[in-house]
Amino acid sequence: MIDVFVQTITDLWQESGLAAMQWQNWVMIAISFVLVYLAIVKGFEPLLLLPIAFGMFLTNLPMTEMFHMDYFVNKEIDFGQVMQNGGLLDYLYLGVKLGIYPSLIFLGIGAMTDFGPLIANPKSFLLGAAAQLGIFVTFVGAVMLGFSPEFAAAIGIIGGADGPTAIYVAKSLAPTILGSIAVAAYSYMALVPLIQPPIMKLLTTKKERMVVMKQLRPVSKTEKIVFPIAVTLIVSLIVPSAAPLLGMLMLGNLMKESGMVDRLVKTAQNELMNIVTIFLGVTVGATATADYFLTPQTLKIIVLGLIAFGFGTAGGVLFGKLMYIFTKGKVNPLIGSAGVSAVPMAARVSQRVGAEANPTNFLLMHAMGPNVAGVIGSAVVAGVLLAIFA
Amino acid sequence: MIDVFVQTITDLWQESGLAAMQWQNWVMIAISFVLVYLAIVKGFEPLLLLPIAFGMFLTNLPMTEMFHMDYFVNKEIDFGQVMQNGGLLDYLYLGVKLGIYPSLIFLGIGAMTDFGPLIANPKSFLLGAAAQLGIFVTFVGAVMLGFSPEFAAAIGIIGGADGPTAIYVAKSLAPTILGSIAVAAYSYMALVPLIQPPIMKLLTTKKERMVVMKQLRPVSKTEKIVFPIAVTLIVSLIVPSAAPLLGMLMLGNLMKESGMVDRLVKTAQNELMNIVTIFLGVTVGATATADYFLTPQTLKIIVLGLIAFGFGTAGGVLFGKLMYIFTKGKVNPLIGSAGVSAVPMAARVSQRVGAEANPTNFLLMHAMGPNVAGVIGSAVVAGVLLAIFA
Amino acid sequence: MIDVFVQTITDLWQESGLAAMQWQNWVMIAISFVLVYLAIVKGFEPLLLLPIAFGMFLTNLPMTEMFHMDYFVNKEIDFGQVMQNGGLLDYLYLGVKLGIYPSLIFLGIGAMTDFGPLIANPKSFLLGAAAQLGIFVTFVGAVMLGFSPEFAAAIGIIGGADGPTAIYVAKSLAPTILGSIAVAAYSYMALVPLIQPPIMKLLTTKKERMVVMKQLRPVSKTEKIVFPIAVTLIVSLIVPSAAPLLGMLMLGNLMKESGMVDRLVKTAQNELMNIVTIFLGVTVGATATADYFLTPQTLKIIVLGLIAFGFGTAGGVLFGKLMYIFTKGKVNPLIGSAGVSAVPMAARVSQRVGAEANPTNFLLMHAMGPNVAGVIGSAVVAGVLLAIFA
Amino acid sequence: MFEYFADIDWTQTWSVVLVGLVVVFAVLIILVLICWAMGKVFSAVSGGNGDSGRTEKKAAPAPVVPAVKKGTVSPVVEDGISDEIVAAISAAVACMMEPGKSFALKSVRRAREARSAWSAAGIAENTRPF
Amino acid sequence: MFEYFADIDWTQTWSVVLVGLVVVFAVLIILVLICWAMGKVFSAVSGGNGDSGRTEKKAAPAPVVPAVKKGTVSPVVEDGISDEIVAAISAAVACMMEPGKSFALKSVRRAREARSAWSAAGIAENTRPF
Amino acid sequence: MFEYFADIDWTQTWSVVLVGLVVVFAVLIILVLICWAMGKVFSAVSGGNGDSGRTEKKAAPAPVVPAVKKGTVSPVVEDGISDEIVAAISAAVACMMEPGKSFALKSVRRAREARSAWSAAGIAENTRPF
Ligand code: NA
Ligand code: NA
Ligand code: NA
Repeated sequence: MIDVFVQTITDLWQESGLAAMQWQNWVMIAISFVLVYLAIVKGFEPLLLLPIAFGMFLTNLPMTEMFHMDYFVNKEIDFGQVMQNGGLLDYLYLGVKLGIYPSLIFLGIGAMTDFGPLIANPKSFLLGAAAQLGIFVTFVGAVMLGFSPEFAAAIGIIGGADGPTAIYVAKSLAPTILGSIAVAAYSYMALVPLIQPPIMKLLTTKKERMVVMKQLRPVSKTEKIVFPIAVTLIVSLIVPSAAPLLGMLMLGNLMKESGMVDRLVKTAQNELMNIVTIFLGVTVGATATADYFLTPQTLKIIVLGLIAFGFGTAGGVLFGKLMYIFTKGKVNPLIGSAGVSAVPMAARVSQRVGAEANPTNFLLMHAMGPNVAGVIGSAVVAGVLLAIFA
Repeated sequence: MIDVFVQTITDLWQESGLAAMQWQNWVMIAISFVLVYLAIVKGFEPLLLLPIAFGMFLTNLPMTEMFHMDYFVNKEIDFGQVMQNGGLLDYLYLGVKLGIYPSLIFLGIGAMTDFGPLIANPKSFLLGAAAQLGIFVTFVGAVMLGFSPEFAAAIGIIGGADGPTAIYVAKSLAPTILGSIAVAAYSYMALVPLIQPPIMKLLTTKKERMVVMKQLRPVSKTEKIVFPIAVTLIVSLIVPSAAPLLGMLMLGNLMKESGMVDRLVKTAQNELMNIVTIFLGVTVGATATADYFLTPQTLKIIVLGLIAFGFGTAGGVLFGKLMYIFTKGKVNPLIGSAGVSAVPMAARVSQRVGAEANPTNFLLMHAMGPNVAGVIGSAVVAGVLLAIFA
Repeated sequence: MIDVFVQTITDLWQESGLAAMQWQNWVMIAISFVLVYLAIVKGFEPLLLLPIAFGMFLTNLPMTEMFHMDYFVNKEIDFGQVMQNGGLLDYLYLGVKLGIYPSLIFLGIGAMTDFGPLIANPKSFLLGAAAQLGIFVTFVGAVMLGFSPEFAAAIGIIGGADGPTAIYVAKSLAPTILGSIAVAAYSYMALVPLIQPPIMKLLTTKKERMVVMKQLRPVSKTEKIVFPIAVTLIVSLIVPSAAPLLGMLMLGNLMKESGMVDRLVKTAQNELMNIVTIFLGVTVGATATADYFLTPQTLKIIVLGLIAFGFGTAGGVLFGKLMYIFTKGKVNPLIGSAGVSAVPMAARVSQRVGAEANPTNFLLMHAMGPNVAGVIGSAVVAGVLLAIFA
Repeated sequence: MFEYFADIDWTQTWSVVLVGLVVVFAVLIILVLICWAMGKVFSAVSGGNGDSGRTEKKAAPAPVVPAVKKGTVSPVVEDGISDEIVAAISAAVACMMEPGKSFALKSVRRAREARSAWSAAGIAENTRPF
Repeated sequence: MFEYFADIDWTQTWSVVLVGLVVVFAVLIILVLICWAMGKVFSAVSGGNGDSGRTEKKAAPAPVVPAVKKGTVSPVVEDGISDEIVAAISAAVACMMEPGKSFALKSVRRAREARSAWSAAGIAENTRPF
Repeated sequence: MFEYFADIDWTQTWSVVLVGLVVVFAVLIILVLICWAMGKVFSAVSGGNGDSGRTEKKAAPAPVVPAVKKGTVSPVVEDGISDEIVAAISAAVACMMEPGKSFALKSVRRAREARSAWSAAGIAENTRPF
C-alpha cells in the first residue's frame, strides 16, 4: 500500500513540471512576465501583447503538453499527429499556420479603415511605398548577420509595422522564429511614438515641418466602393500571393463602405476580430519556446526590428522631402513617416510633430493617407517575398 | 546581377495573375461586379450576395491559390490534400462542404422565427406544401434540359426559396454548380416582389383577393415550446435526412420560445449568424470559377430558377383557391404565394397585393403561416431528394 | 411506373426513422423531454441543460446520421472516418473531444470571476480543497460498484460541481458515459439549493451558523493581476495536466483584471462563451445514445453523483468546523459548503442558511472565497486523475 | 426532339416527383393534425383551469379597421417595412377603438401587442436575406 | 459480497485517493502561503508608499447592519438574486451610516462599492450555469 | 570579416531588394493613377449631373484655425486621443466661423463632419493594436 502510494507520488513527480524545469524555462517565464508588465502597465499594444505574453508563459511550463513546436517546423505538417497527440494550443495554432487568423484580422481592420484620405490624395501611395525601405534594409542586414534568405525576409517584414502581415509571412518562411518576430513587431509598434520623432526631426527642417497642407477634397461614396475592388484587382493580378491578406482587408472595407450589411460589419469589427485576436495572440506566444527563443537569433531580431522601423520612417520622410521639393512646398514631409503603417499611431505621431513646429497645423488626416497606403504597401512586399521564397 | 534581377522579375511575371488571365476570368470578374452592383445599389439580398460576389471575384483572380474547386468535386474528399495545399477559402469552404454553415444559419433563423401564426392556423401547412410544386416542376424541366437527376434535384431546390437549404443540397448533389445555384436562389429571392404579383393576379379574381381573413387565435407559450419539438420529431422520423437543417432550426426556435437562454439566443441570432454568413457567402461565391460557371448550364439554371419560383408561387396560390372554395371564402388565396418561403419577403408581397385589392386588408400575419411552413416544406423536400440521390 | 414508385417509397420507408425506432429510442426521447421540462419550467441550469436535452433528443432519432458515438470510443480516433462519413454533431463534437470547448468556457468564466474574496482570505483555499472529498468518496464508491478505475475517476469528478471540468475528464477517461456524467453534473448543480442545506444544518450547531465574520480586507489591483499568474505557475508546475483548464481560466481572469483589453474580455464573457456553450451542450447531449445511456451504469452514476455532492458539502462544512475551532469562532463553518464550486449557487446557499440562523449575517462574500477556490481545487484533482489514468 | 428525351429515365423522374409530393404533403398534413390537436388540448386546458396567464395575445391585425388609406402613411422613411407599420399601427388603433372592453387594465397588454408587431417587423427585416 | 470486492484493486484505489488528497491540499496550501505573502508584501508596499490609489475597496458586507428583516425585501422581482441585493443594499446603507469618515470625498468610492456589488451579482447570475 | 560575407549570395540578396522595391513602387504607382483617374471621372460626373447628394464631406481639418494652443485642451481625460479631439473640435469651430456660407441648412451636415471625426478617432483607437 505504502509502496504503491510512494510509487504513484514518484510517477506524478516525474510527470510534474517541477522536475522538468530548466533555467531556460525560468528565463522565458521571466520574459513573459516582462511582456505582461509592458502590456498592462506601460500599455504596449495590450490587445495582442497580453495574450502573446500569456501564451509564452504557458508554453514554457514543461509537461503541460499544450503546444508542440516540433509539429510545425517542417514544410509538410503531419496533421494526423497534431490531431492525435496535440494539445489545446496546437489545435488553435492551426488557425495561424493555415493563415486563417491573420486574414480574418485583416477583414476586421478593413471594416474599420477609412480609405477616404488616401483616395482624396492618391500621391500618398508613394509614401506608403517609400516607407517599405525599412523592410529591404533589414532584409540585407539580416542576411549579413547570417540569417538564411527566408528568415531574413520574415525578419524584414517587421519593418512593415503590421502584425498580421508579419505573422502571415513568418508562419510560412520562418516558423521557428515566429514568436520573436511577433514580439518585436508589436513591441516596436507600441514604441512608434518614441522611435519616430527623433528621426523625423533629424531629417527635416523646421520650415518643412511647419508646412500647412491644403484641405482634402471630399470623396464620394461611389469612389469609396470602387476603391477596395480596384486595389484588390490590381494587386492580386500583379502579386497574387498578397491576395489572401489584401482580399480580406478589402472585403471588410467594401462591406463597410457599402452601408448595406451593417450587421456583418459590426461582427467583423468586433466579436470575430476579438475571438481571433485571443487565439492568434496566445498561439503566437506559444511558439516562443525556450529552445527556439533563447538563442542569439532573438537578440539579432530585436536589433534588426529597430533598424527596420528606423529605416522605414526615414524612407517615408525622405520621400516626403522629395515630394516637398516637387510640389514646391505643398507637402509636409512629416506625413511620410506615417507610411510605415502602425495605423493610426504613426499618423498621430506625424500630427504631433507637425503641431509642435506649428500649433495650427493639423496633419492627421493628411497622414492617414500614407498610413493606410503603408498597409497596402507591406502586403504587396509580403506577397513578393512569399512568391520568391515560399 | 542584372541576369538574376531579370530572371526574378520573369519568374514573378510568370507567377503573376496577369500572365494567367484569360477572357473567361475577365467575364467572371465582370459578372461579380454586376452582382456587387445588384447587392449594393439595387439592394438584392446584400447580406449574402455581397460576400458571394466578392468570393466570385477572388476565386477568378488566377494564381492566388485561395480556392481549389477540384479538391471538392469528388464524393470522397482528400482532406490531407486540402490541409497541405489548400488556400484560405478552401479551409473556410469546409464549413459548407460538411454542412456546418447552413445548419448554423438555420439555428439563427430558428431563433428569429415566430411560428405563432402557423400554430394558430395549421392549415397554412398545406399551402407550405403546395408551394413546393415549383421544385418538382423544375426538377422535371432540368431533367428534360439534360441535367443528371442529382443536378436536377439540386436545381429544383432553388424553388424552395431558401438559400441555406439550396446550398445544403447542392454541396452534396451538385458541388460544381453550387455557385450558380446560390446566385440564382438569392437573386430570385430578392426579385420575389417582381416575380410573384403578376402570377398572383393572373390566377385570382378580384373578389378572392379582397377576402378579409378572421383574426388569428392567441397561441400559448406552451404550444410554442411544444411545436419545435413536435415538428422535429415527426419530420426526422419520416425524413431523417432533413434532421440536420430542421433540427437546428427548431433548436434555435426552442431556445427562443423557452425564454430561459436569452444570451444564447442573442448570439445565435447575431454574432454566430453573421460570422457564418460571411464565411458561407465568400466560399459559396468562390465555387463559381470560370471553368464551372461559364457554361451553358448556368444559363439553363437561371432560366430554371425563374420557372421554379413561378411554379412555386402558382402552386401556393392555386392551393389557396382550393382552400377558398372549401372554406367557403374564408381563406384569401393570396396567402398561398407566401408558401415558397423567402421569409418574410413573400408574406409581405401577399400583404401588398391584398391591400391593393382592398386597402383595409391586412394579410401579413395570415401569410406568415404559409411562409414559415414553406421553410419546413422545403427542408422536407430537401430531405427526400437527399435520401434518394445522396 | 407504379413499381418504381412503390420501390422508392419502400426504400424511403426503410431509410426512415420510423422503421428503425426501438423502444429504447422512445425512452431516451422521453428522458430528453423530461430534461427540456426541467430546464425550461424548473429552471435547471437551462443554458446548458436545454442544449444537452435537445442534443439527446436529436441523437436518438434513428437514421439521421447526425452523430456516431462509435467514432469516438477508442483512444485513437480515426479522424479521416469522422470527416468522410460524419454528421453535423460529429464535427461539432470534435471541440469536446479535443478539449477545446471546456477550455474556452473556462476562459469566459475566468473573465467573469472575481478572485478578490479569495485573495483577501486565502485560508478559503483550504475549504476549496476539503470540499473535493466528495470526488474521492465517489471514486471509491464507483470502484466498489464495479466501474473501472478510469470510469470511477470520471464519475467522481461530478463531485467537483464544475460542468466543464467533468466533461474535460470524462471525454478522455470515459467517453461512453460522458452524456450521463454531464446530465448528472448539471442536474445536481441545479439542485444544490436542495441538496446542501440539510447536510449543512445536520453538521453544524446553531451557534456556529450564527457566526458573523469580519469584513474582508481590500485587495489591490496589483494583487488581482499577480494572482492568476501565480496560480497558473504553481498549479501547472505541480499538476501539468491541469494547465489547459486552469491556464485558460486564469488568462480570462488576467485579461479582466488588467483592465486593458476590455473588448477581448467582453467577447470572451459573451459571444465566444455563448457559441461554445451551444456547441458543447448539443454535442455532449448527443453522446447520450440509447446504447450507452440506457444501462444500469446510468442509474449508478445518478446515485453516485448525489453521493459526490453530499460528501463534497460535508467535507467543506467539516473542515469549516475545524477552522471554527482553530480560529476560536471567527470562521462560520457554513462557508465551507461553498467549496464544492457550483459558482455562485453554493455561495448563495451559504448566505441563505447563514441568514436563516442570524438575519444580520451576510456570508456571501466570505463564501465566494471557498467557492472560487473550489473551481481551482477540482481542476487540480482533475489534473491528478488525468495524470494517473489518461 | 423525341429521340433526345428518349434517353431520360422518365420512370425515375416521375416517381421522384410523386414520392416527393406525397411525402411532403403527408408530413405536413400530420403536422396540421398535431397542431390542430395541440390547439384543442391547450384551449381545453386553459379554458378549464383558467390558465390564461400563460397565453400571449398575438399581434393579430384587427379585422375591422376604419379605412386607413395608403397615402396617409407617406412620411414613413424606410419603404421596405411600411406595410408592417401600417398593419401594426392600424391594429393598435383598432384595438384602442374596440368598444366593450375594460380599458385601464387591458391597455397595457394591448400596447404590448403593438410592440410585438413592431419587433416582429424588426425580426422579419433581419430574417429576410437568409 | 466479500468475493465481489476481492476483484477490486484496493491498493490502487486507496493510493489514488491518498495521492489526490495530498496533492490537492499541498497545491492549495502553497497557494494560501503565496496569497498570504502577497498580501503582506502589498500591504507593506502600499502602507509605505501610500499607494492606496491602486487599491479598490471590496464590496464587503458590513458586519453590523441594523436588523434587515427578510420580509422587508418582498417587492424584489427576481427571486434568485434577492440575497445579494439585500447584502449589497445593506452594505451600502451600513457604509453610509458608518461614523467618523469624511463623507464628501469617500462617498463616491463607496457608491462604487455598492455598484460593484450589484455588478458582482450580475456576473454571478451569468456565471451560474457553467 | 570579408570572408564571412563571402558566403552570402549577394546577387540573390540585391535582386530581391531591387525586385521588391520595383514591384511595390510599380503597384502603388498604378494605384495612384487609378485613384487619380477615378477622382477625375467622378468629379466630372458629379459636376455634370449635380450628383453631389452621394458625396460625403470628409472631416478635413480646417486650414486656418485661429491659434488653438495645446495648453487649452488640458482637461481632456484620455491622453491618447487628445490630438484628434483638438483636430476635430478645431475643424468644427473653424467651420462654424467660416464666413459666407448659409448656416441654417449646412450646419447639420457640418455637425455630421465633426461627428465623423470623432467616430474616426474612435475607430482609430480600436484599430491601433492590430
Ligand atoms: Na506597412
Ligand atoms: Na420553401
Ligand atoms: Na469544485
